[in-house]
Amino acid sequence: MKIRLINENGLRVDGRRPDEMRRMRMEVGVLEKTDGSAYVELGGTRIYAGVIGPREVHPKHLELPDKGVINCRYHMASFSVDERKPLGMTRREIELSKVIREALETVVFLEEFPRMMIDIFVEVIQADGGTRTAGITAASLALADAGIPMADMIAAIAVGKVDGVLVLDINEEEDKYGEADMPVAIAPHLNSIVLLQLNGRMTPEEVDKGLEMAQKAVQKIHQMQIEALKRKYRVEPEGLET
Amino acid sequence: MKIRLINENGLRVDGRRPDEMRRMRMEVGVLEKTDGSAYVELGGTRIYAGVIGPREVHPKHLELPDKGVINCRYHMASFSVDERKPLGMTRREIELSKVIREALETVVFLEEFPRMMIDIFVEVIQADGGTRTAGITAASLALADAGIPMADMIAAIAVGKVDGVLVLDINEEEDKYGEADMPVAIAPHLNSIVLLQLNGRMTPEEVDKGLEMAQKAVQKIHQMQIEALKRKYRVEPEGLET
Amino acid sequence: MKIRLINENGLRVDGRRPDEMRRMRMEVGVLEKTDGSAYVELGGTRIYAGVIGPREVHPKHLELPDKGVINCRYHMASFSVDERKPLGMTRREIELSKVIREALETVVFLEEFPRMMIDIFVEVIQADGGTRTAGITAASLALADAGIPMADMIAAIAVGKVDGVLVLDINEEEDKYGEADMPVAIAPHLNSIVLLQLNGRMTPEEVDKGLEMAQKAVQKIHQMQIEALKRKYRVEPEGLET
Amino acid sequence: MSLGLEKRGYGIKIMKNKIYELLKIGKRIDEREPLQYRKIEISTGVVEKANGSALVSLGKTKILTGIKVEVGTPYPDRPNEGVFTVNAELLPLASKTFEPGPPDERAIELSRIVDRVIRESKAIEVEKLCIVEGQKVYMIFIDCYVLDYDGNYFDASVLSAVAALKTMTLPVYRVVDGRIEAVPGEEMKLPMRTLPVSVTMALIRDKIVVDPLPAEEDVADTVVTIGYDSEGVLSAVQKSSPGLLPVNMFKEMVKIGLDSSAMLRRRLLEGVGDG
Amino acid sequence: MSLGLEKRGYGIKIMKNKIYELLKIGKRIDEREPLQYRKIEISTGVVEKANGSALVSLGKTKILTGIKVEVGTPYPDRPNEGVFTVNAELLPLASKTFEPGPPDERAIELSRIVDRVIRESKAIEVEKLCIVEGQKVYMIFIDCYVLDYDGNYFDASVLSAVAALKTMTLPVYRVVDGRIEAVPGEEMKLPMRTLPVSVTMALIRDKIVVDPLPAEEDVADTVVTIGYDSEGVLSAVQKSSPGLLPVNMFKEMVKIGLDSSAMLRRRLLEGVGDG
Amino acid sequence: MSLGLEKRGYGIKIMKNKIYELLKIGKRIDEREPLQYRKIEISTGVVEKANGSALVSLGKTKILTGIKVEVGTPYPDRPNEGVFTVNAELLPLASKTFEPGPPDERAIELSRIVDRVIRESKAIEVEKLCIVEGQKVYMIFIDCYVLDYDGNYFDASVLSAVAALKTMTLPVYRVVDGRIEAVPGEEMKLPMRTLPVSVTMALIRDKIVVDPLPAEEDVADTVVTIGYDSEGVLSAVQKSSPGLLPVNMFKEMVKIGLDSSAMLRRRLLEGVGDG
Repeated sequence: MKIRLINENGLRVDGRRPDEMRRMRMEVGVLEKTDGSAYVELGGTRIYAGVIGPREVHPKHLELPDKGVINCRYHMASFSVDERKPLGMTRREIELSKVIREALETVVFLEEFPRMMIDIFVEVIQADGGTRTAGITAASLALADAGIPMADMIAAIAVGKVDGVLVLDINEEEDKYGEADMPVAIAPHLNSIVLLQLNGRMTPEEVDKGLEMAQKAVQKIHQMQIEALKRKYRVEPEGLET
Repeated sequence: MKIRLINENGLRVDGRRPDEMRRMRMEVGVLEKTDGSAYVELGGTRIYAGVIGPREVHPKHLELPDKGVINCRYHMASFSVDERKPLGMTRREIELSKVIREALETVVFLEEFPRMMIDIFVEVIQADGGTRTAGITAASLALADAGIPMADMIAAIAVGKVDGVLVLDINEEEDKYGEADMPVAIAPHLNSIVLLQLNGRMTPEEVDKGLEMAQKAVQKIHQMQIEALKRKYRVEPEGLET
Repeated sequence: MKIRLINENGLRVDGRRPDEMRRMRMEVGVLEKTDGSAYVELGGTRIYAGVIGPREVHPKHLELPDKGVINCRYHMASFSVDERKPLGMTRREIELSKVIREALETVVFLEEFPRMMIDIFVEVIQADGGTRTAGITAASLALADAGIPMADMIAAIAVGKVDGVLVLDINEEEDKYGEADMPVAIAPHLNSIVLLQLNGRMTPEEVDKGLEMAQKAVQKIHQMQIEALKRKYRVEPEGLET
Repeated sequence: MSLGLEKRGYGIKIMKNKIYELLKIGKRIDEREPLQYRKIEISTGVVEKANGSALVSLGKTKILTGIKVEVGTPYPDRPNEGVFTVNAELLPLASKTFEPGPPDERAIELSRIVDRVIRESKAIEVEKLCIVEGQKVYMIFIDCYVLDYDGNYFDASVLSAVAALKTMTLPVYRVVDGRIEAVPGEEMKLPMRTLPVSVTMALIRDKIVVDPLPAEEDVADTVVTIGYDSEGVLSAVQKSSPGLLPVNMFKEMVKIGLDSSAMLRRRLLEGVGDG
Repeated sequence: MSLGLEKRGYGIKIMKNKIYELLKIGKRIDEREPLQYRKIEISTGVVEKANGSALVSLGKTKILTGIKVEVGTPYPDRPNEGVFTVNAELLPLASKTFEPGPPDERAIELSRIVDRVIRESKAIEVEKLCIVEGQKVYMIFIDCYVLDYDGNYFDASVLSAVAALKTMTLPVYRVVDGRIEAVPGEEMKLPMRTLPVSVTMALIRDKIVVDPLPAEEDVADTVVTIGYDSEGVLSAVQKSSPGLLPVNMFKEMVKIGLDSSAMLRRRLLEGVGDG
Repeated sequence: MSLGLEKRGYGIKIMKNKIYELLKIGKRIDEREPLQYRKIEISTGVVEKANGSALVSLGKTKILTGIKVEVGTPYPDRPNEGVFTVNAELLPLASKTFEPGPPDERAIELSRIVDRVIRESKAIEVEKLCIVEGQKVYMIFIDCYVLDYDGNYFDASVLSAVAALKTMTLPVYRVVDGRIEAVPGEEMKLPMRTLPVSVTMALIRDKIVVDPLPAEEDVADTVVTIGYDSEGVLSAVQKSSPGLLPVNMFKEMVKIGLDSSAMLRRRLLEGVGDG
């Protein structure tokens, strides 16, 4: 663990300050055949999310009489990571599919879709840290794009600890050689966490401080989400921007 | 095959006489969430059995209009054997699930459960020879504990041949280095075999003699089963024993 | 690629002329429990085909209200090839199952079997080149034997290119060391291709010429198919031949 | 999970009475006597690409076994023994009750019974199948395919596997510069100690029949398979069906099986050209 | 695919009101106080064939962990570190909601949480588990089986796994002529840095309870598991259920969990005979 | 098992008539001419973690191919040749007809066609991908993901795979003390002989269209894909749908495909920056 992640000027391996996010780019409606979709880029992390539904539940016996069900698959392309990921779902992908589903399920008004199913597909094209949080941010946009009624639009970011310093939005190198990674998804208007995990060592105080960093960042990301949706749905005033 | 399994005094590796069983311990009602359960210890072999049902058949298309179906799974913990057993069901476990199911199916009054299913789970926590027979003995107790009507309560034991001598209740070392292993399950009141296998070389006469040894032992085991059930269901006279 | 596949006399490794087929043997009704079956031998290639159905669709949700469905499995015995084939279906077998199914589906009058299923099983006992084409020839016979109404009876053969020469009915050695393998299945009365693949390099002119070779051969094979069916269904005039 | 799904309704009871009435006068539904096998046909060497192969018909039941030989590493606790494995598949064209897909419990039971009959009788001299101790041994893959199923795949599969073993050839290897290579043109037979066979019997009330038909299995109280080596020593037993088996009936089966096993071994020897 | 199927109908709402009314007066449906764990029982060395084992009861929830040690190759980027893996299975006899078959997402989540609590706290000194650098290291397989499920398999599994680790023994190896061999009669304890435990809490409206029962989980707004090492540093967090978790409630949980973790660690030390 | 489930009811017949009537006057439902491809866009180097990558749009169909390079052992019968494999996945967000799970027969067929077009044209000079004969060779994993499906994933996948191959870089290895190591800072291009492309055509009665839309495939008599190398030699053919293909129509397709293949190769060269 000789790799230095914070230099003498307090800057990170990619030159960021501890509380600085990487460049984030969002676009809504990027896929043709889904009912809603989004693309999110966060530094080197690149993710497509697509939503299909509400549609009939398949297989039939899984349908619920009084509310809809959500299916979620978080999946990484084989070449998205440094060492080729084997085809098929790894245990990590299965766990992340569960926690991402649970986060989104929290805000979707499932009671409005009795006997229906909503599929959410998160495809990681390149993984450079923060894939689950960027994936949730993208999936949330895709749900909005699909017109699924939600109590709030979730945004998410990871906080980490590297060389003893709390940092926002850790990249893969920081995740690999750092001390902790804490992905957080928040429903901003409800001021509540909907996904929370921690891998690594953090004191209770650091967790508190990290959450505050995440809360602030999530406000910004949420704003970006709204912009991205507006870009798609805005009535263009005479041929301006795309 | 230089390991000597019978010493100059005619005693076995663990000091037993050829026709001597290992210490056997049984307890009924050991699990909380099954409809019937039992724990059986036979020397180093330790087994839990649980019964769930009768309940609706799942998946639906397997139900039979005129009788119930029995599902059975014999499964070993990864650490129950000397060399770690890989996760998932081995071919051996699949075969044993079949013969154990068939043994139990023979005595359960399936006609009383049309369109219903009974699940029997046998979990081997430690394997020291005789797991399938101890498993049947446990499963039979669990069925009785679940109140499933049966024509008889099955008891089972293995007979083996080591250093040319017929022995009762072989342990793992005897199974590994001995000449034959013959597991037998018997419905004692019907004086009939319900499970019978042989792995290894035995003459017809030895098979006959082995069966007689098994029959005798099964009577004792059956008695222990009844005691175990009584212990659970006895109305305790003023706070004596557990 | 130093192996010479065409000798100085223009003959092939097994002594055949370029446009010469190997010995082909067909027999109809070779299996007891199918509704139709056939055995085809082509040089060292040996294949059983069996048809079961029309019968109810299983699982139910796959049934179509207005026509039947065809299931097809092309499968090789583990010992049918030089290097033992692992158990289970390889990707090659899955692809060939698809193209064989599509070839046969083309001629079966599926509209006559609404809500029904026809299973076609092609079992390769020994593979010496041309297994998919011999398999289709056999499956077609089995369908006829099962009395399934068809627009035409398909026959098939492979054409190849070895040492720059177009050859009919390539064997395994030619397939392995040659330049191209082009399996072709034809509905002879409809003068149409129903299966066509090419692996290897051929110019457009060679493809044309190869197709002509295949068309000629298919006529012969079709004739053999009719003979094979006649042998089975002929009313024997006073105890002649089998 | 093992799931019991045998359907035993009224039709079965009527059939059972009919079959039993016939048995009381020593007859069976296909005209055989109770202790008579169906016609056995054995062809060996039917798949040239295999190191050994045999197609066996037992009445309308037909089994094809092929054997492939590879060179592999021995088990650490048996450094100078060759390795063999048995696999069985119930091809879906053999019976409308067989389904494509991974082997179900019936196929696994079949493969394990064939394995046990061969392994426990020590038929294959595995200690002669070592090439370099601890490093290179022969690996023998015995694969049985049920091509046509009309009852009793157990005995037919054992016959087919043993016929293929008995007639197979193995390449001969030598060690050259620390690497093994096949000696061109040299082959050897598989060293075998005994010719095991199995005898499958159905108990129908108090009557025993050998080589049961599916209809007989359907009505049988139970079905038992017993493996015997050339000396009449048992190497395997499997009660392969639910039902009560009175101890004395099983003892009777051991005797009947012994007689049948001698007949089967004679047929096997004829079939492999050693009879 | 992860599929959400929780059923939350009217019955749940009535139950939630009932549970919440009790909580307002500091009571729970099983008479416990909100921050009280159920009775904990720890037995170690229950499976002699395992290198370590522990049976832990947490109320009626029962987990058996067994550990097996093998020798294997290290990861290329960690040539002098031993390797460990955690697996968890929800045995179908533990609950009517568990099904036989490959681990579902709940079992995978459980195994990954147990793994994380142990791994991220650096509890196992993996750098002391190297035998020959880059070639031979200890491989430790930690397998947790849920034998009886009455809620909170997280904390019970962590207790069970850590108790098994703390009491396990490893063979000692030496290198002889370039090959490794076990030193007869010698064994060593697993080198450990800390004893991690996890605390699982349910949020029911504005009330937090530890060690929730299934009925409490059913009505909970959400459920969170937090892992702590001996110094009170967090090593893992998992929100393992849908629902809103207000940030201040989570901060409260971190404090409550810290207290409970100390109690759990004391119980663990007693259970492994070091208390 | 391959299961045929195409539904061809009255709706299809009406649609077919409509499409055919348009074709008779040289028009298609999306305004294209019969032998005209949709708009092609090629971006390479889109995934930096991959050794090569390309995102190709063909109309609304979008394929992302990424290539990873590893070092592995050659096949025994090709000791000095590198190895490559092609895999294709139909992502469930690309179409409502795709399902998550292991590749179905369509995905397998797609990957095998892409493989065949590349392999049989000898596009990759595998004999230049050997590092140490018989021991170490380059292993190239070509993985195609269908991100958006609006017909003709065959040609788009081939374009995407070949664009990724053409623009990829491989680490350079040297042998140091009997072990191989990457030469820092050095990279090489993949040695290629030709740029294969495929042309997919649908036959609708007596009319042929290239690059069919899903609606055109639905009504087509059959669909054929043909692979061509830079010299116009065919390297692969696949009739990938049921239906009758008159021999003369196929001969026509070979010619049409040859023309289209030249156009596609030009677009490919432009797309990879060599045009």
